[in-house]
Amino acid sequence: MKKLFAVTLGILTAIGGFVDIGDIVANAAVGARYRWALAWVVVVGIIGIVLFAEMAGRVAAVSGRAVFDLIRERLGPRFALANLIGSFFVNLLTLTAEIAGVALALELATDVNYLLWLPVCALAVWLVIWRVKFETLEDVFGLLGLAMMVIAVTVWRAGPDWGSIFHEASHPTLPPGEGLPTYFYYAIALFGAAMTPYEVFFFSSGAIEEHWTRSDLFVNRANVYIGFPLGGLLSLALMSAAALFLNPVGITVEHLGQVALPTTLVLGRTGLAVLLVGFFAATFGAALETALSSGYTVAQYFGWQWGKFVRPLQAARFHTVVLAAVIVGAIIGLSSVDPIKVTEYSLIFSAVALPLTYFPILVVANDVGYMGDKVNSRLTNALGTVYLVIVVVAAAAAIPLMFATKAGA
Amino acid sequence: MMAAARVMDAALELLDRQLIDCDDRLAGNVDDVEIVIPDRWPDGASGELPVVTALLSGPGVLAERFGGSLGRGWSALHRRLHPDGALISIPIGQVRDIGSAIRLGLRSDQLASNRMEVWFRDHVVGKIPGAGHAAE
Amino acid sequence: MRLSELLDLDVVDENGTRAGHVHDVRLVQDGPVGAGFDAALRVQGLVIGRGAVGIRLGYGRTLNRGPWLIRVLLSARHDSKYVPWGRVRSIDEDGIVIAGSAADLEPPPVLPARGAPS
Amino acid sequence: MAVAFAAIGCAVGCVGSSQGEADYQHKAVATTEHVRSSVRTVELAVQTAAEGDDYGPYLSRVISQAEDDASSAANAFDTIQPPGETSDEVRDQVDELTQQALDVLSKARIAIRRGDVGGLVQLSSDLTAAGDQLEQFGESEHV
Repeated sequence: MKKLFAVTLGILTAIGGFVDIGDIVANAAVGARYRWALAWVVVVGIIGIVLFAEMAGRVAAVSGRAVFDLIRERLGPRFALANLIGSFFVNLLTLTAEIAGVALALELATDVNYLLWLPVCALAVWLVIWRVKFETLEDVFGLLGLAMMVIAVTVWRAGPDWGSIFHEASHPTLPPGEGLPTYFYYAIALFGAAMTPYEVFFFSSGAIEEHWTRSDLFVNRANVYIGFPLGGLLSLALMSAAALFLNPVGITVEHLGQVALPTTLVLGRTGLAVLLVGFFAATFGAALETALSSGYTVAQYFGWQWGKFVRPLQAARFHTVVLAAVIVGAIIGLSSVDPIKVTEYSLIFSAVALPLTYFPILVVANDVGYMGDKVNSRLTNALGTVYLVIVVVAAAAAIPLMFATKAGA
Repeated sequence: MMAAARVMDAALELLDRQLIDCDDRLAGNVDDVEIVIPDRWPDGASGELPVVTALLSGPGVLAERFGGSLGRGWSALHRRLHPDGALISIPIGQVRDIGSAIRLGLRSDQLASNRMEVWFRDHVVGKIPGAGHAAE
Repeated sequence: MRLSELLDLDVVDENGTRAGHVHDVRLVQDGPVGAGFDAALRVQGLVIGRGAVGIRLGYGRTLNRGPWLIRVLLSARHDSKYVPWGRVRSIDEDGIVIAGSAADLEPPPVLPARGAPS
Repeated sequence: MAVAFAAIGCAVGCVGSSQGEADYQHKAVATTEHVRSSVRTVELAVQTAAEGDDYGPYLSRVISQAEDDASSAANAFDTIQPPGETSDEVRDQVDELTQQALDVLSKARIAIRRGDVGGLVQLSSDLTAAGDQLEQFGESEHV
């Protein structure tokens, strides 16, 4: 019974934990611009993150080694250092976007400018990491993140013609006046939103924080196979709400406030209140995950003690990196950069950095020396190889497309 | 019963692996491996094999492995910070198990690679209230 | 000497024919595990070859049967050779000289698959 | 660091100097579509307000952000040098349309800040008209 509870909780937190500022912005922006013509990317992204996170979770549970630890073992210290610098930069960009996202959610609820909220949010993120137990923060923010479900309720209450949505999604066509490069640019942003490297750093390190062993592989599978796809449904709901309400009148999404308009129209002030709680929890949870991930990656590369399972004094270097990342993230956020633009760039750079983490995990998940009889099945390897190609193509195309389309302008 | 001899490849199974101390603390990585070739080799020591005497761990060791200008700069910086040149050498006799991580029979605070940890503990993290308490 | 100094050194045979470079150093441990490894870990020979990426990832040494595509792309297995320590004649910064001809080197014996550590 | 981001942002996003009539035309359409997006956003916000619930500061935020967006899009367009005399006509048209829109957006912002929901709802038809005109411009000039 207790085990069942743990699994349920894990699934719920996976749903709530999947969606972050990147998903919110990218799905709403794409829905408003392309309706359902990019819905297939969400499906491709979800299958990818399921595959990737399941391997990373299994490797962590069986070998007791988290992702970046293995990256250095398999790629050697030089290449792994280049990888670390790249991943750390992308992670910092994402952390900045998430902290700004928390501040933007509070701005909508209070009419106080987000720049005033930003330092408060950064401090709160750090305090929670400093003082709150790993399991507690995962449960609290995961469960609160479920408030985002109100987006799905919005779409359902709007009573759309499901048949024609399905038709549009399965027969994607370019809207008039739109070019193919921009379409693929947004495809990569959406893919980056679903398959973000920090999710895997966090998931695999989290497995070790929670002391997973071989007997927890069931929990791993339940979280990944049920939690992430349901989280993906939330992404599709965000896209659909924008497609139904913002696209017909020609609104392009530039602010978090616009993402909330459909829910406010359909469900009134209660809907808005629940959604703002969802925005807050999803971005705050992701800010915690990215802040911790910056510490995880650096500490795992050098072999330092890391994690919240020991007291901060026993993982001094790890906590120093986390603190520094939060401070730098807050400073970048406080400079006059547009937080929504930071989010979009973080998604593109996530796609660029993805192969660097995906490839080593795919290799180690096949290594009998680490995994014993828990190596990848043939099916996982077949899918894993297909995704290796997808991930590499997306990474190679991301930057050229960014310049060719002036970042989707 | 005599265990069968175990064969392993050093770069694959030792290099860059996580070290874990006797209190289950993470204690750095294997940054290099010390191999001692018999004195009179190759002429007078035909039957004797070289022996692995120690695992090496610490930023100075890692820097030397990097080579190139990055490695040289890093290791020069390291020598300035630690002029005693102490590199951390873990005698092979202190190794308890070689698996996905390498378990040691000693405590991490006996290792020189731990000095930076101590510095950050004393000067940064230790100054923040609540550092010594477990999270709630 | 350090392991990292051996890795990637060029290997030539007595005739001066290039045989590849050092991928790894094969160790044998004949003492019991648990009571410490005192003097029990010895160098048995060198694994040499040409490509370096796949070998570092564990391909070609039975540890990894990995996805077919990666295995084929990296195909480390085919050109890996094993030099028993007894054939090593000299080691310096410029490289390693081995006795006899490179042509008669055999592929490395496959490492036994072990279960995952508990 | 921030400078670096700003540089990336500018390298890929800034409206540069116009090259040729077609390019200018294209930017004119993009500007009106941008402003239209803001007008429609406020229209939806007003529609929500009309239902009478108290949304706290939310609607006021949405409206003032939309106004800011619209005015920065209009300003950015104004800084572009029209390449020839035929472009002057396009420029005048865009100016007139965006100015009209900005007027209504300001009125909406003033009303919501005062808590004057009645006044806000009265702007509804002006907003629709401004949005429609911007939309028509976009359709007529699209090449």
